[in-house]
Amino acid sequence: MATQTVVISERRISSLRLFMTYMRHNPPTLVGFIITIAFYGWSIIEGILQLLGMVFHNPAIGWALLPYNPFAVNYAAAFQPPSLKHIFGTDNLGRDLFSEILYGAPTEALISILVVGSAILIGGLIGMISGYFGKYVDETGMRVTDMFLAFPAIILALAVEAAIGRGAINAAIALVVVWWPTYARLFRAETLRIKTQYFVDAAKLSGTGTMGIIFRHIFPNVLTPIISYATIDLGNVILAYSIISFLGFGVPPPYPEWGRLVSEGFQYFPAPAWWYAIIPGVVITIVVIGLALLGDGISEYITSGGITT
Amino acid sequence: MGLASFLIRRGINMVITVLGVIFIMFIITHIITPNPAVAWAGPHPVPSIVEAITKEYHLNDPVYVQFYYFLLAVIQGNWGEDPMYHQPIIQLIDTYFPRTLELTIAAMIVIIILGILTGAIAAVHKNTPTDYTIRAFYLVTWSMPPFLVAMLLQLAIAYGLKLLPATGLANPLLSPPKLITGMPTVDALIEGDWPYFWSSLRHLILPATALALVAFGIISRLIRNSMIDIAAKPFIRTAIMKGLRERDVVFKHMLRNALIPAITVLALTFASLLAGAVVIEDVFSWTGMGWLLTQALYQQDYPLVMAGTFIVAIGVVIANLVADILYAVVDPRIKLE
Amino acid sequence: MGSDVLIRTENLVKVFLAKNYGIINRILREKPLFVRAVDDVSIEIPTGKTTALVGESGSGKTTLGRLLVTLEQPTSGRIYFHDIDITKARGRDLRNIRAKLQMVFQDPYSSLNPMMRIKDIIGEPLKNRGVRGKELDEAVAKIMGEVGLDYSSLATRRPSELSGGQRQRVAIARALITNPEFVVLDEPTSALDASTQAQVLNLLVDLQNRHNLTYLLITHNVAVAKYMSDLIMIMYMGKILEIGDTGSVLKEPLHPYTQALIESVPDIGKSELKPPTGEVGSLVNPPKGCRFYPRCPFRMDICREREPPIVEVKNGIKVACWLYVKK
Amino acid sequence: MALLEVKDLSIIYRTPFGIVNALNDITFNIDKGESLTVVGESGSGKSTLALAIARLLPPNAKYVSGSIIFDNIDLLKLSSDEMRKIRGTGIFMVFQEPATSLNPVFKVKDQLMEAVRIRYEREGNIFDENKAISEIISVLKDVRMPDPELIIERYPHQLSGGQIQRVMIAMGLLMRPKLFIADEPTSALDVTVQAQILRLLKDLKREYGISILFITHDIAVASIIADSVMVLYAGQLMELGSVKSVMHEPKHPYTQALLSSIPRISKTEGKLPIIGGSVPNLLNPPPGCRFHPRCPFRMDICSKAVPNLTKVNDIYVRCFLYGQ
Repeated sequence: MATQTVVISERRISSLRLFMTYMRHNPPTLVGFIITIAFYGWSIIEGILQLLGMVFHNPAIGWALLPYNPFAVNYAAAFQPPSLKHIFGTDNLGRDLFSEILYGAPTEALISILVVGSAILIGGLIGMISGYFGKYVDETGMRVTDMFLAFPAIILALAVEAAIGRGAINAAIALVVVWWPTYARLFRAETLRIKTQYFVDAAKLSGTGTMGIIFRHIFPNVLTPIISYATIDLGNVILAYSIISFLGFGVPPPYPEWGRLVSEGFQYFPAPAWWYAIIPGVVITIVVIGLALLGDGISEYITSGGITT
Repeated sequence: MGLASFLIRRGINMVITVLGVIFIMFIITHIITPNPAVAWAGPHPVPSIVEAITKEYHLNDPVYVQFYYFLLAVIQGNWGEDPMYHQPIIQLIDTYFPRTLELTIAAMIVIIILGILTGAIAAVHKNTPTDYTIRAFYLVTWSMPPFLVAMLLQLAIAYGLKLLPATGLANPLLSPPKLITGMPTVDALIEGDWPYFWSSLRHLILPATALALVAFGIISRLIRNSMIDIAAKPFIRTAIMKGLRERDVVFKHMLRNALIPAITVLALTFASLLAGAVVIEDVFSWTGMGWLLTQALYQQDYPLVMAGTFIVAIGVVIANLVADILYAVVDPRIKLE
Repeated sequence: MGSDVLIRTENLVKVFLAKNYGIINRILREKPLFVRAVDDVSIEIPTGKTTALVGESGSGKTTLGRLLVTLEQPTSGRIYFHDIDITKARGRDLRNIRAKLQMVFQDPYSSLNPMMRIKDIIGEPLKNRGVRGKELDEAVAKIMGEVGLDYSSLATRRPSELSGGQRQRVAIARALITNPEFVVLDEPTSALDASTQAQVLNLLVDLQNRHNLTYLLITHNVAVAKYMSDLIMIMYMGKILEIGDTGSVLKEPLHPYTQALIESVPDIGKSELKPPTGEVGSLVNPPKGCRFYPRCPFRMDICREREPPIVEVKNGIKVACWLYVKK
Repeated sequence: MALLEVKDLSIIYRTPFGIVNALNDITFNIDKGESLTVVGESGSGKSTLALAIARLLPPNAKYVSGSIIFDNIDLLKLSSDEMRKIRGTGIFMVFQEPATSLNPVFKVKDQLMEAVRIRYEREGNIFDENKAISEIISVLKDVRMPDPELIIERYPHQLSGGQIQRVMIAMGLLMRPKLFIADEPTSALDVTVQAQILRLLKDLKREYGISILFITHDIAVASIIADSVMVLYAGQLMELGSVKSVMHEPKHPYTQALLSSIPRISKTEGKLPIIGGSVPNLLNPPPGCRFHPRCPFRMDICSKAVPNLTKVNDIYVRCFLYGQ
């Protein structure tokens, strides 16, 4: 409607409350929100417990909340299919898969946040500078971005990891190397759009310096549309990392990493234990779906006028 | 501005990008193996061999000289001999890359058909059960790790229904045709080797489907959303106002416009398929480039990893070039600039 | 130069690149395509009055306005503010000058940062000059009162919660908080509804009287220019074609374009329009002689060959047209 | 005989934030060969009205009540396929944004040809491309398009806004509709080009005898183009009458205020009188007459009931000042 501007004035509701109301009418978004909160909420709790376990040299604190010790080998209980006792079944060494998956969650959560966060920082800075200053700065920035974009992401990440060594943090660094260019592109495109808005000119006339304009005026506005993409992208990182650990380049065993659980299970696939490989894979899928639903919901919420840019 | 000028411009851009790719790889190579001679000399390096390699590859020269030789080697397509396979690297790539290309192209065909079809259907039936089903389907497939998609396909079709083979390039009992293009089905077709053709085609279906399932959602969603966007454009109202049939409005006026953004994304998808093949090839034992690269990574065969990565990067750059040209052909607003 | 001139330009030129011209274009030795948005403009803007700059799209009126408030760098020519050359001002000088030169933009939706609160938007110019805390709040409250916005209910709101008219008031408040001398009003009411337009126009008149402001009113709406301005300048394809006091120019337009423009404006009770033929031409390859030549009903051979000089025709009205040049 | 009869038309939009009452009880007629101009500010429902007549409303809109009788057929009772056959040769519409009115990927020729082909099919004639081309060229000449032979080989982005609106009008002429709806066709154009298009429409109305429903936010434009004027405010029909009467003796306080508060090129007197307040939010419109919060003559009853449409002289007006 060109002429049907719906002004939602007179209502003063905080944006979070408004989003909650919005979710009530959008069940998929609500599902995504619940999955996301459950995943990151649990990861924080479990992550703190594991840290405490390290600090007090008592690893058992790490599995205090879990039904079983995820490291306890029990050959007698090997390859038990999902049942009430072991809802996700057991693995080749008789460990409870459910406990292993819960124990492995914090790594996935940490890496997704680290990678997306750093990519936003690095890509955001390069993208905003390219977009704001334009001309040769832009050309240089975008050429470099193109170079990184040309690499096959997973393979480059694996190569980088090979260069700096394995492990969760190194994997995160490796992923950031291939992850930032997308954000540079996104931030640049958004900056180009925001730059032409009159409030940037007004800020110049107000005597705001270049840094002030970039960080006070451009960054918050550029970030809004990127939030929904970043939410979905957390899931993409989890997928990419699952591939890395599936191929055996993640955190070394016995730490129960989701991708590696799948690849270990793959040795016993489809028999004698189809669930060993499938269930961790399904868990990854559910988390990624949750993030995608939430991200889509946020994007729809923003375009439907909840937040105006 | 003609096509020639456009191609020159793109060509220069491409050369700059490729040079950058080479530079980045050179840096990574140097971080991985400060003295590659030791690594390249094999698992048990003998000092004399190390010395010979050091000399051959100018490893004692300053870094920029080394870069020059590295560049020269890359441009000449001479990646040297692989330390693990004891074969020229270029020959290894020659054998393995076409197989990946075949897999990727097969997946690409599935993606284009499935993506455009489901996207258009979902857009026309926006907010109906049909739309929800299609969206739910691609939401699930793209949220799945590729190895899970692969395993579920194996479980259902190969192990459960026993319709298609689970792993391999073709029936190992058949002797493969002469290498012409390097792509098994194509070579068999050229040779007229029907048993091998059918066997390799049957082996191709599952990995190609797995690869396609992971990626088709991007196209489907893009087509759906851009068709919905376009449906709100005044020119669609104009078309409706003329009294055109809905079929003509959708397929003539909407789809044609929706395909424009899809082209760029298809190029990016092609790139991600090349990379995604790594996992799919692993699960299906499809001995292509991805499989070769994972093996090389396990064995710390970095020269091969670098060469492979480079080849895939070139593939990506070419795919983008093709997309740019297609884009200009489809959209009259872009005057090839 | 009379002391009543606040801003003066000399042969001001602004040329834009019609499209991106990068390294590769340079390597390929392509010729860059230029758009001459403002082409050799020399004007004087009198203190304490409203000068209207009227033109259609592509006339360069907005670019000229942006040049005057230092938002664009001229390609050549000079701008004098109080007889001081501000063309090359940089850094601290530029900041100080900008406090005196302000602009109200066309689109009240994109002229306010949607992520900021109203009081932060209005207070930003003062905050950048070191005003903080209570002093800042008081200044914001005072100016909000002046533009007819209620501080207590609106200060902490965000732009999306305001109507178009309210937003434009916020933009005016932000422009005036530094006590500027010169304000460029770029189509200040073109995005507003008919019933809010008069509110904003009258507010602008009030503020001008109270603060002794000098306005440059950029508009395509001749009726708004007539209501608001003392002086009028007609711009077409980067050139000023006619300057004079608003009443005389609109009553007896001299330049054929001004005549055609006025004959094109619809009005209540009018039932026939007499528009000129054709449309505004391309600024990439403007006609060599008079810019209006292709559409002019009175065109002569000389019009195609040479650009007409701008000459005074009668009591202060200057026209750039060969019809009025005495041979 | 009225060509178009709209009776008690009410339309709402369902939005995530509530129900928008876009149009309330709109009633009017357009006779054959007549032009009616709808004047309204943003949110008045004028564009909704145009889309409602063409049945092009978005899916979240709902016809609450009323009927739209076009050429003795109730459009709201037609199936979508029957409605399709009304569009084009029955009702044609030109839109506000010239930049996106034509499909960017097809040449002007192909888009005009499509229109001619549809008309030929409906008339039961065999489509002949050469004949169609010569018809297209001749109609483009009718809309005063310079170099029509060159123009038809171009893509829409190579045309100016004024040229596209001419092409759109030509498209309408090629389809020979009985009713021509123009939804702010000149708002995006320059003053001189707007004047050209207005003049063109006026000439064509005389030459072809078409009926025009013209929608605008600019009441001065109505003065040029209209036979009669309808004033909408916040979804309510406030005043309807011949252009002469409405412009010179407006009855409704809103029309009066609107006419006196716009700056005019032919008027010099002092300060403009203003209408206080702003256009109401249609999610939560004021009860009764929607103009009452801003009305200088408001009475108690104005906020309690909606006045009926009353005839005062030759003007229909919805205001309690005129009885009930």
